[in-house]
Amino acid sequence: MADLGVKIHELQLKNPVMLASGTCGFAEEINDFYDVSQLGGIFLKGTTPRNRDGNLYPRMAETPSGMLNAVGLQNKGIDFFIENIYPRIKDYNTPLIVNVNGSTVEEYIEVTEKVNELDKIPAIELNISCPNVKEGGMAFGVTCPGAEAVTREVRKAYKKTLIVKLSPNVTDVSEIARAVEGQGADSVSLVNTFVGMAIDAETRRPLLSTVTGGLSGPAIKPIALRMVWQVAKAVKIPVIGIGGIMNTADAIEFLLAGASAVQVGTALFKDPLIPLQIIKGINEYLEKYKMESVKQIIGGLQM
Amino acid sequence: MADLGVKIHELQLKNPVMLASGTCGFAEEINDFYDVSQLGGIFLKGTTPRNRDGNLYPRMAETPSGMLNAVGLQNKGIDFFIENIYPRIKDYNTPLIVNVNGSTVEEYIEVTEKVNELDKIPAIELNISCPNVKEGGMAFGVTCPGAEAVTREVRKAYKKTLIVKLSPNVTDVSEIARAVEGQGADSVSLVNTFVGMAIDAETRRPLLSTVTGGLSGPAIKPIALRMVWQVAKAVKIPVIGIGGIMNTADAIEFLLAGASAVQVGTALFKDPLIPLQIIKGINEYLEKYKMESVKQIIGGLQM
Amino acid sequence: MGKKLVSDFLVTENIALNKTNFLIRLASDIKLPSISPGQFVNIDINKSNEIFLRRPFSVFEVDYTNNLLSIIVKILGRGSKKLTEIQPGEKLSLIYPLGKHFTIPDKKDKILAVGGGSGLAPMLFLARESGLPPENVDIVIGARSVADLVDVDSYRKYGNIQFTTEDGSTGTKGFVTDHHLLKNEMGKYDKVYACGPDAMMKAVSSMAKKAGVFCEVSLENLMACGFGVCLCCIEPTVKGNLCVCTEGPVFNINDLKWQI
Amino acid sequence: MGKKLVSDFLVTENIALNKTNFLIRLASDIKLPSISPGQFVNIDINKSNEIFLRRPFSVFEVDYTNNLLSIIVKILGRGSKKLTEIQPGEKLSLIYPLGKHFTIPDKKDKILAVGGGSGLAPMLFLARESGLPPENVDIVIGARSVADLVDVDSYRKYGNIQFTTEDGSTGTKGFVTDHHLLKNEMGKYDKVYACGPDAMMKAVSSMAKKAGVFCEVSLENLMACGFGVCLCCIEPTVKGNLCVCTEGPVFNINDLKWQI
Ligand SMILES: Cc1cc2nc3c(=O)[nH]c(=O)nc-3n(C[C@H](O)[C@H](O)[C@H](O)COP(=O)(O)OP(=O)(O)OC[C@H]3O[C@@H](n4cnc5c(N)ncnc54)[C@H](O)[C@@H]3O)c2cc1C
Ligand SMILES: Cc1cc2nc3c(=O)[nH]c(=O)nc-3n(C[C@H](O)[C@H](O)[C@H](O)COP(=O)(O)OP(=O)(O)OC[C@H]3O[C@@H](n4cnc5c(N)ncnc54)[C@H](O)[C@@H]3O)c2cc1C
Ligand SMILES: Cc1cc2nc3c(=O)[nH]c(=O)nc-3n(C[C@H](O)[C@H](O)[C@H](O)COP(=O)(O)O)c2cc1C
Ligand SMILES: Cc1cc2nc3c(=O)[nH]c(=O)nc-3n(C[C@H](O)[C@H](O)[C@H](O)COP(=O)(O)O)c2cc1C
Ligand code: FES
Ligand code: FES
Repeated sequence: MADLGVKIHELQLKNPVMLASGTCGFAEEINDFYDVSQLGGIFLKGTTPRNRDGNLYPRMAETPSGMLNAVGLQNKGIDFFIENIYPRIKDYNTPLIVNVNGSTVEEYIEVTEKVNELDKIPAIELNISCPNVKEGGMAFGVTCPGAEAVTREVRKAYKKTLIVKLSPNVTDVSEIARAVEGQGADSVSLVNTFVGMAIDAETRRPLLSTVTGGLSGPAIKPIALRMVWQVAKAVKIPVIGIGGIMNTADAIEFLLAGASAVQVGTALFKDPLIPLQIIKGINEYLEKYKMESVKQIIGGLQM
Repeated sequence: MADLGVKIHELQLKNPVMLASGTCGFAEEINDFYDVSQLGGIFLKGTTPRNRDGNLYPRMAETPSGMLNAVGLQNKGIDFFIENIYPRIKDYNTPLIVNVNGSTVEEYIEVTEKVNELDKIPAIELNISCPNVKEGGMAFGVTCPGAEAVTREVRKAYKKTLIVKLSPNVTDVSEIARAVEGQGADSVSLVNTFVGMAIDAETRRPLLSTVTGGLSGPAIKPIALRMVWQVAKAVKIPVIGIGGIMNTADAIEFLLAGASAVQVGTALFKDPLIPLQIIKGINEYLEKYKMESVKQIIGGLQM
Repeated sequence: MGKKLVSDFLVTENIALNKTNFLIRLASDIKLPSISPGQFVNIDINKSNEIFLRRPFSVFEVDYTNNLLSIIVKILGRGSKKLTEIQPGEKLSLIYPLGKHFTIPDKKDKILAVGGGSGLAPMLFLARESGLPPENVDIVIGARSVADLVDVDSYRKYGNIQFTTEDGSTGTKGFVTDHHLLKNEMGKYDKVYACGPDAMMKAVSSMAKKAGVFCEVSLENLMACGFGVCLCCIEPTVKGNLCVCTEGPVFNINDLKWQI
Repeated sequence: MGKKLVSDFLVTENIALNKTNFLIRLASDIKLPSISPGQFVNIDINKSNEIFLRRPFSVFEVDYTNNLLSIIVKILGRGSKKLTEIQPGEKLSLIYPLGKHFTIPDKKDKILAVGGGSGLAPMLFLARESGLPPENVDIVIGARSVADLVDVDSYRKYGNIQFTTEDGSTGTKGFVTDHHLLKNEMGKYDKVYACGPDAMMKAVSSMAKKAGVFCEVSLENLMACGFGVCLCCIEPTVKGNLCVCTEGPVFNINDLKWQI
């Protein structure tokens, strides 16, 4: 067995394969299939200060090699999480990361301060890239000043590993990555979903209640991979690669492009066992090429 | 037969289904399959002032529901076109549009001035969005000042219909659209390809000689459709929709989102007959819903 | 752990019931867990460029001895079409068992099960599993025309099966709600169940509500995951937005926010 | 117009020649145009989520009487694998005829055709169509091992067929270039043709060049369209970057920029 361990700032992962926020619930749903302690880490469903009902149905449309979602951060709020969910999941033997959301900087801080008190949450992922909410979310993530402002304030409120999740809906993602690095982010994760749209030609109506939604899945992989490669060259902090990862080869491509770890998202809907297959596959890959550690492939793209 | 005619500024099209630049050569290759006079129009392969060899092989990588290309505007230059190709194709009974490219504003003007003299070319498409060239191309298309500068100067040099082709690799495409409208563009076409990347996990090398390339095909359709919808709301000039159109429903979706016409690109590689099927399909759609003119569905999205 | 499974099934039969409905029988290598009427499976139809997500189908029959599970697929769009073209010998990946089942009737209950379109399978499964004497089970099946109906004779031993067709080509002419069991005898039932097109379920619910009878319906909201992680399949309820795939697909009509 | 076609073919046979090579025979509804050795077809393998573009395959045999066209498919990756799983009765869309053919030998020419891997089909097609007496046609087929070879006995009537295998399990041990016809008798041919892995074609080209013999090779560059519009398949030549799909796949080695 090769050494699959990687580190994201102070966060030690047993392997680089994690689950993406919003695609694995609060970990329990995946634990219904297998022991989640095998995973590198789990990014929990996006959480806001208070209950959010999310957007109206329909929230989903299938697209070629992908899907659009317009969930809109439906969640019961951070207090409900702390009281009802956290106690049930906190002893899963894998890092659980809270995905922090808000409509204002104050709201981000409110969630962050509460999570800061939770012993078993070793890191947060600051979601400044959700395209499905009217206020906050992506609005912060598409300009440097916006991204800097949230990161700066949240950094003050948070003592553990701070990961900032970037939006791909920008002209130059490495500029945003450098901006949040400058404000003390310990890591960046990318990409969140691309803003897309679907129409029913027969009814002449949008397929999503919100008209536009977030595109995810293999369709976006080539763009996500390019962005991860650009950002990994632009910043010194570790990068977490996300976007359309469906199998071992995809995950390895992101590692080669410079990601220290990856998140599997939409692929879970096709098959929640994919992350385990990827962990096994990375190990086989390392053994095939006689490498001792997964660190040997991170950023290992040959030019 | 319903009326399929649409107008792009002074350009009268017999139907709204055209072929995208770089995916239909110089029309002759498609004419080998069928009489191209059935088409709404043909956007010829990107042309520069002088011969360009383009990028090194490999220039192509298949992706989920799409492909990356890194052709890099290989062409023999505008003079070669005028002397050798134009005489052979000029009498095709469908609008032939030259896709104008350059590394500098001066180069764009150079090509434009020469095309301005060609009787049988009723319009140009200003490509400020090619992601596969080191100089010019997309560099102009991702900022308002850049887009404005080229458009302004080319507008001075060109008397007929000026279509500006926009890049999707931006934070706010409607801003760029408004900028070129402000400088006298008669129409905008979008989208060009998304910058993407592909890696061979086994060889650990990029699959394209240029590392990154342009993503096209159905994978990008949801994003392209959203951008067309946004731009159609933002400008008064006609919008031409492009991106992953594979069938009648796709084309109708773009029209509903506000496009006055569409271009079919990568789909031609799968089946060069697709545009004819779409023309037939749009007619059937109009008859099914008892509409007399295709204009009745342009921008007809029900919200 | 192990409450839900992802595994490959072998297609053993694919029988055309009529032009648009197909019975597909699937064999599992591993022992099937207990599955109840109303629960569903999520199937990977990985046969075409255009189909990315799985498609949910209600379980129709389970044979625990031979580890067989069957579904009835009605052709609606691209995925269901492809699925009905599958050949015996091919494999299908299923995620199962998913969702909550119908409330199993009490010993002496009189029940009415109303099915239409793709909602037939769970209604027949329920009739069979109810454990009630057939005279306590009324089943009304609605269709556009006799050509849309499937042969359910083998289910007559589990209940009294009635038909309605919109064109009157067999059974009562009209919608299921035009059937006299619904129009005149709703009050006699202890439990009413419905599965099928939205409009049908709402009409049945409304009649059950008026009659003050317990009524459960099975919703077919669009799903991405089927096991509760994506929050795409939600239905507004008195308890807020609930996931149809985990808190449903079976709902008591009193919990729904339907205007009925 | 009408020089190139897009049309559906019916799969009539799919014969495993060995573990990785399959002969697929396809029937056309419409009359086949004339097709020459070296030309190819571009096939839509629309059977999986992962395959988007068509895949090019050289024509192996054409039967104009029955409008049959066959290809030999070697499993290389996802697309070729899927293609070899096709069943008689299924349909495939082909774009054809594509590319330029080999220079047809003159009446009294002595020719050598060297094939390896997926390059076998056009070499056999050429031998057959050359119209030369068999004693004027030498064919050398290279493979890793006897298990990788396919049965070509029915082609012995068109020429003298020789084998090389890397492991010496049949024929000359080594690469095709180790065969005495290439090592010692290159000078006696009027025309040499090669199709197969790049390294093989380059080695053959280099020997032909040294011997001053006319030599054509058939390239297998990656293609997106196959009919000259995408400019993805280019090969650097003395005339600049040329499209392999329209200006090739057959090239005279003097036109290529190979370091040989
Ligand atoms: C819990 C559950 C149980 C089900 N049980 C059965 C069953 O036993 N038998 C059966 O035949 N079908 C059943 N269905 C419905 C079945 O899942 C859909 O018919 C199928 O997913 C349609 O896929 P498609 O690719 O054919 O349609 P698509 O090509 O994806 O869509 C065609 C059209 O149908 C609409 N559509 C697609 N899926 C649904 C849906 N679930 N509800 C409403 N509209 C939809 C689309 O918006 C589109 O307009 C069930 C659905 C659910 C959620
Ligand atoms: C003009 C022409 C004629 C051909 N004739 C034949 C024939 O008669 N019989 C036959 O078996 N094959 C032939 N080929 C090759 C055949 O097209 C490829 O093997 C096939 O496209 C591979 O598809 P895949 O999906 O199996 O591989 P993929 O899964 O797409 O790729 C697997 C690996 O092979 C590489 N690869 C894919 N295609 C090619 C290629 N064309 N050249 C080099 N590397 C490639 C990929 O980069 C990847 O590393 C021909 C190719 C051309 C261009
Ligand atoms: C249904 C759905 C819900 C999501 N919810 C969230 C969320 O709450 N917070 C977040 O940061 N990202 C969310 N995402 C984005 C994913 O975490 C991921 O960044 C994106 O889907 C791209 O990865 P993928 O292609 O592997 O899915 C969601 C994605 C999907 C599909
Ligand atoms: C191989 C290839 C070459 C292209 N060359 C050009 C070009 O020369 N000029 C241009 O404006 N766009 C070019 N494009 C972009 C297309 O015109 C089109 O904008 C894009 O591919 C999106 O549409 P599609 O998804 O239908 O292909 C090219 C695209 C491809 C795939
Ligand atoms: S379908 Fe994903 S939560 Fe129900
Ligand atoms: S493959 Fe498109 S030009 Fe040759």
